[in-house]
Amino acid sequence: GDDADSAPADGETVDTDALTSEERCDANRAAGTITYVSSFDFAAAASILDVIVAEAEGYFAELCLEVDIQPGFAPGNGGLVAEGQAQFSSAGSFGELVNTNVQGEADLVAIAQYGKTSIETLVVPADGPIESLDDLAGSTVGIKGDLPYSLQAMLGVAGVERSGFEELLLDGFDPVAHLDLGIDALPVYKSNEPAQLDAAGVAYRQFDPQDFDVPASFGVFFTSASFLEEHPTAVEDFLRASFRGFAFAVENPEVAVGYTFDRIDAAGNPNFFSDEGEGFRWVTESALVLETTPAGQGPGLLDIDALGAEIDLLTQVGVFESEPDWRSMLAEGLADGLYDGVDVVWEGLATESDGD
Amino acid sequence: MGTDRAATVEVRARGLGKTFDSDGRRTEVLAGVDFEIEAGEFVSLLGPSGCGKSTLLRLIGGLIMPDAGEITVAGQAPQVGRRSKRFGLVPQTPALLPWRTVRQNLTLLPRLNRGRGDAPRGDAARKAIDVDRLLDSVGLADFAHALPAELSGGMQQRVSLARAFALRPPILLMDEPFAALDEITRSHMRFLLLDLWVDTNATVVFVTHSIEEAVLLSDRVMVLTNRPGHISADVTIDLPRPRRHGIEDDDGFHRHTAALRAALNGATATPIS
Amino acid sequence: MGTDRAATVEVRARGLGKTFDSDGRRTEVLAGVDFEIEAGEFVSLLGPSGCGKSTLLRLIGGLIMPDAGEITVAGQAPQVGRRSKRFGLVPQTPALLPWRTVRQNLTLLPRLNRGRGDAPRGDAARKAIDVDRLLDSVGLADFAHALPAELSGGMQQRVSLARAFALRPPILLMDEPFAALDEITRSHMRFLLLDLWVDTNATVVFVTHSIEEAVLLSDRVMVLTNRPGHISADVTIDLPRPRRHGIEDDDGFHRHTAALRAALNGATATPIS
Amino acid sequence: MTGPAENSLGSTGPAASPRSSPERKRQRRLSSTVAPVFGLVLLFGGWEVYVRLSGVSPLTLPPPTRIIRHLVAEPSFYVRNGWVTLSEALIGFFMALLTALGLAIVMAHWRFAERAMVPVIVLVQSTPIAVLAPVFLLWFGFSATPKILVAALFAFVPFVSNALGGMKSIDRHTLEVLRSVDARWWEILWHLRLPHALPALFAAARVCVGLALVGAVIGELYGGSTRGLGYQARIAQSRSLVDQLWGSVLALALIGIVLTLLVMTLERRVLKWHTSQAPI
Amino acid sequence: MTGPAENSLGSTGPAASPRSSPERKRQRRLSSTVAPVFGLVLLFGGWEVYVRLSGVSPLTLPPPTRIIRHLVAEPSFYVRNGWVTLSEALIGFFMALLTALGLAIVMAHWRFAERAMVPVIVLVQSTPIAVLAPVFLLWFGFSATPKILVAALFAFVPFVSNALGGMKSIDRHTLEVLRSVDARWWEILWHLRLPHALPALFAAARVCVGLALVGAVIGELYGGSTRGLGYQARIAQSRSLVDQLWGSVLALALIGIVLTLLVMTLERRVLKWHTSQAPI
Ligand SMILES: Nc1ncnc2c1ncn2[C@@H]1O[C@H](COP(=O)(O)OP(=O)(O)OP(=O)(O)O)[C@@H](O)[C@H]1O
Ligand SMILES: Nc1ncnc2c1ncn2[C@@H]1O[C@H](COP(=O)(O)OP(=O)(O)OP(=O)(O)O)[C@@H](O)[C@H]1O
Ligand SMILES: [Mg+2]
Ligand SMILES: [Mg+2]
Repeated sequence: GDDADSAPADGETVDTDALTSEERCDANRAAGTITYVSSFDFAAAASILDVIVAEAEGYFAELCLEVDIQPGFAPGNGGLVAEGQAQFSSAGSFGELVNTNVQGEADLVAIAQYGKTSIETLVVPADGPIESLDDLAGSTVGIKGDLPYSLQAMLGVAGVERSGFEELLLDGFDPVAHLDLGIDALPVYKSNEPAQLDAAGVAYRQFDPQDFDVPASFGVFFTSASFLEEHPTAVEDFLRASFRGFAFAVENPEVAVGYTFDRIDAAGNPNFFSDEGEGFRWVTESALVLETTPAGQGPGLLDIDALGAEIDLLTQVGVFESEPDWRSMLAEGLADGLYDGVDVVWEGLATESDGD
Repeated sequence: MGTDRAATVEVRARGLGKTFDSDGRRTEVLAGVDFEIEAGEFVSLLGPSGCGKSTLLRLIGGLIMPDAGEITVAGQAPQVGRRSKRFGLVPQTPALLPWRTVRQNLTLLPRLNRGRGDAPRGDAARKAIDVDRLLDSVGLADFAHALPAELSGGMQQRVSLARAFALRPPILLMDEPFAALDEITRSHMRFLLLDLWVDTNATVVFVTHSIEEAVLLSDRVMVLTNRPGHISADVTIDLPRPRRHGIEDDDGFHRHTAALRAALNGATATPIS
Repeated sequence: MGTDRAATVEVRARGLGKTFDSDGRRTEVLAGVDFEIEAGEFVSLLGPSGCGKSTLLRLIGGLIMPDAGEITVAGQAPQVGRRSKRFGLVPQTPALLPWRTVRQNLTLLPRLNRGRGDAPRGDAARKAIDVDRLLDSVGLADFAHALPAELSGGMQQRVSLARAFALRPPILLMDEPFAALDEITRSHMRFLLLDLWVDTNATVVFVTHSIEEAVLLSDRVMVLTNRPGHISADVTIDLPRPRRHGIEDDDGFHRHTAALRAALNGATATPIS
Repeated sequence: MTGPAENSLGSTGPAASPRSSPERKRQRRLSSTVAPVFGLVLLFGGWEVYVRLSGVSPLTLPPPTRIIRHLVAEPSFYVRNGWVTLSEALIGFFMALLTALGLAIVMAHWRFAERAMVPVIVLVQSTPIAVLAPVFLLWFGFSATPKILVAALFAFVPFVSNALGGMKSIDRHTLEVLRSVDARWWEILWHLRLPHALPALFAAARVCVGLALVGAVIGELYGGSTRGLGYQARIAQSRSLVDQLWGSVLALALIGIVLTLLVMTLERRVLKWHTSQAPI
Repeated sequence: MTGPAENSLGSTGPAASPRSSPERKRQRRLSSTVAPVFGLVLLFGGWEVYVRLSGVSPLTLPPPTRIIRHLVAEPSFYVRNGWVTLSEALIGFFMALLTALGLAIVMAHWRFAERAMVPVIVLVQSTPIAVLAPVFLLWFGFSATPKILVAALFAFVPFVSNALGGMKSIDRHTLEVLRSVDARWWEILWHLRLPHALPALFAAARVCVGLALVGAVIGELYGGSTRGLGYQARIAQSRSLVDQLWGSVLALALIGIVLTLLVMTLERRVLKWHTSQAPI
């Protein structure tokens, strides 16, 4: 069904004239106010910052989209999109999205994917007892709700039983304080906590799923199948604008990160998005995204095989009881036409870069 | 008063009984109580403490249900009497609303459930009540704006009385209304009550512990015996009306008090050792 | 009673005054009250409703502070008297603890603050009180295990009386203790009180509205006038003791009641129009 | 049944015929067992029917039968985690009760203390403990202590407030009788103020049982827990485990109901003398 | 000052000399202004001294002066966000009050309804709303509604419980006087039950002001908001902004104090007649 849906859409988007056509504009307007709910506040992260930039730079408006950006914190975003309270959001990994569909009987579809590796890594204190993953047995691992799927997969690959250690629910993002509490291992975002630990001078070791060749993803945009069916052009153009926002943010990191300042009403903390903080986050994430994007391809396109491998491995290590029908949970080919090579297909942009 | 006017019986009790159950202890308070009270009659209830006088008053007012027998007011259930606004109640404690001033306590009852006011005496009469004069007549003119907590016990009792008087009800149910009053105030209130009684032609059921008071005021005095209470004596007081100061020295007065005292002595035989 | 025994004055008031302020309205209740009560004396307080009798009793018991003048009990502040367990109080309402049975209400007070029991009558006497006999004597033997809410008004009043009696206190402060009782029960309670008085040689300050009761019981009757209250008459009752049934027919009895009635008439001149 | 008054007062109805005690008693017994069941059946029935008719997704609202099925299928899971949360809540509840009683006693006797403590208590109460739960973790570590403290903080203020109100609104004459025999303040407290405050304290207890549970859950949600229904609910949230999320919620609610019914039973026994217990 | 009783009862002290009214009044006025300040000064002073002496890190506990300095430096931030949370809490508070009153009225009059609703109310109360807040977001979206509802749910049960208790424990004789003139149930409600329940309702209100604030904050914690002190505290938490975290907490506490003092002032005016207000 997805192929049938995306094929004609494909044809439309190739025709750059149609981008500004009254018809397409009306179709986008018909989607009404589109709510995008972020996965972690207004962070300078892939699949968040690009949307903020697209809004700030007026890309959405150019495409006749009215986008309302809401900060989210929760894994409940899948529910919000499935229930129509929001139209777009992003998941920490494709596995998360599939899980929401399986557990919550939802109809979410992945439409884009920035990261084609794991954003998470497992940090242990350098002077701690954990030297290899096997040492985790009998230890205490801090979690923020759940152990990220890429780490679960890594543990599975390493043959470490999850029931062998205790999972301690933690809140907040202060790894220094958390490690101080005597936590043996802490799942963290490569783009956040390591910098904080470095700044605090805490020595640590990492277990990176990348090193275990774990197929993983991050920054996975999704919408609901029903919204995609009703407003295919709006979905495409939302992605188009976001991809362009991503490109802008790669070119102009300071300006882009600055847009998040405007979003956040922070009391007396004008510099709290410091280079060590949000700046580091964006630099790290965009680098990871660009590193893992195949040469000659624009960032954000789905890598179907890798996603399949991710789900296969998760099924293998027991996250899913049986292999889910993951293919029905992504919009194959939907975003392919949004790039012309590595450039986002955009009326003005396309001609500009052509001119260059 | 006229035994030939059987049609005007206002309150009638037949085989009335009431028992309280609490925690396994049963108290049979009233049993086999029979009586009739005619319209316009002034009847006093005498009886030892705890014999069931207040209970009987509650039964007449339809405030509790009997366990046996039947009670009617104007031929119907007491609840119907309540609905036609027949009752004015002076309970054994002042029972004032502590958050309302004296004046506000007085003016409340006549305003309640006015839609149902199908009482014999119309609303007009009730509205005509001059609260200030009433307050003055119970000696509380200066305390119209005081709260109940700022009044002495006797003053609260007078507010409770004035509240019932303000209703000018067809039936006045009064439970030891003058107990907390000094002799002079009490005498004053008695004549205020008699005036109202004559004025409105009301039926009065009056619980008291004072034999003199019962004789002074009543057409008839009923004596309740101790538990289970029933009516052991029913004495018609044939003293002439109006009864004014000095009647206490009357021979008939003494005869009646003596008779009642004797009846009461019988009634109280058991409780105090 | 002996004017030569000046040393045994138990309660003395000098220029006593009390004013209540509430919301801008000032009520001067007592002003310039002077009196002495000797140890072992039985003094009644008569006065119109709201004149300040309960207030005066509270002052004697040290339960409120005067605004003017001075009050002493056994030569010291009433608080000191309280501390040496001199008082037994019967307030104007029964004031029972609703969560305690009748029996438990009776046994509570003697157990309170026993460490301070430096009262003239020792603990031994107090312990000797036979609660069951006391209950029996106030006619509540059957209700030892009832809760106050299950009692009639008069029965509650009797519990309150028995509670004070159980203390056998040197000074009994009683505020209209018999108001809610029928005549026979009341008469019984009066003699119970007199027995206790003789037995314990107590001083009694007794507020009542009954002139007869005051004369029947007291050595002396003080009449309080209306607001601001002060003592307008102080009548010594020189009837012989013991006073038993029949004394009401005595000539002296009538002389006293007549005198007090006249004094009260003067005292009550103003309040009721 | 034309209006509520007809039922409660038992005697305003048009029927003038006296109802006999045994008949009324039977009715009362009936309503005391049938009514609570009726209320719950109505709630859960309506919920089930709504879910089935509206076809709403389980993420939004699963049907109660599905939740109950999960509860029944995993008894040991719920018992184990429920016990953790229950014990935290109970300890917090009693800590709050004792502290509140102590404070209220001081405040009832000493107006200066009352006035000085009111703003402090309000401060404690208005402090968004949910936000501070991670800070609690810094202070108290992973132990049960922070959860117990949050539970106690939630339950604390209703106890203080009601205890204080109940202890202060005593009958003047009764107080005077006790003072007339020079009862010491603690005797007045024990024999008059505390019993008089009991109805208000029970009202607070009914409320605080639930609040203590909520507090324990919040303590688990935000700080250093490895067990408990709050922990499991949070885990379930992260993994979109609808059954486990709602199962935990329902298990907590059931614990709350059982505890509250216990409080109410105790209340009925202890407060026999109180008018609110009268069969009006 | 050998014991609390000496102070409150004002007359048990050894001094037998009568104190005059004006003197006592002056004392009372003094204690009513000095005492609350005293309490707060003691709290904050102790806190400041502790932090300075122990050298504890600001992440664990910043000194109050630092928090206050931040509050003063950023007034518009706190006013803007405070207003959002305040309005959510207030709407929730009044929603809870009205619903609770309505329910309590039905329950006070109709024993069957009381018995049927008690378990449902307990269920509502024991439900860990904090856990369900994300679900509320699913139901009600990104509006203020879910926050208001969470606030209302937190404030609801104390109101019901106290309203019911207050309305049921009325004086028997007074009820009989009203019934003797056939007062309808709503007249008895208006003239007797409600005024009689006012002290308990005010006690509940004092508690619920804080609970509604806590509820609004929990509602804001779960996203769907871009304003409000709860949101800002959460942001501050996840980014280790110590000043903003504690500034928000303190601002919330201050709002709670002001609201509670308002309730208490109203209470003193409305409940002049009540013994708990008597200058014992
Ligand atoms: N707390 C108070 N506030 C204001 N006024 C009060 C207060 N207590 C008593 N009073 C006033 O003091 C006066 C005397 O009251 P008190 O109770 O002493 O009278 P009493 O002589 O005992 O009357 P009664 O025989 O009716 O009991 C009354 O006018 C009353 O209004
Ligand atoms: N709610 C109740 N529960 C149990 N027993 C009760 C209840 N109400 C009244 N009684 C009992 O009923 C009897 C009569 O009470 P009632 O109040 O009618 O007496 P009374 O004649 O008015 O006495 P008094 O002159 O003392 O007021 C008493 O023995 C009392 O114990
Ligand atoms: Mg009676
Ligand atoms: Mg008096």
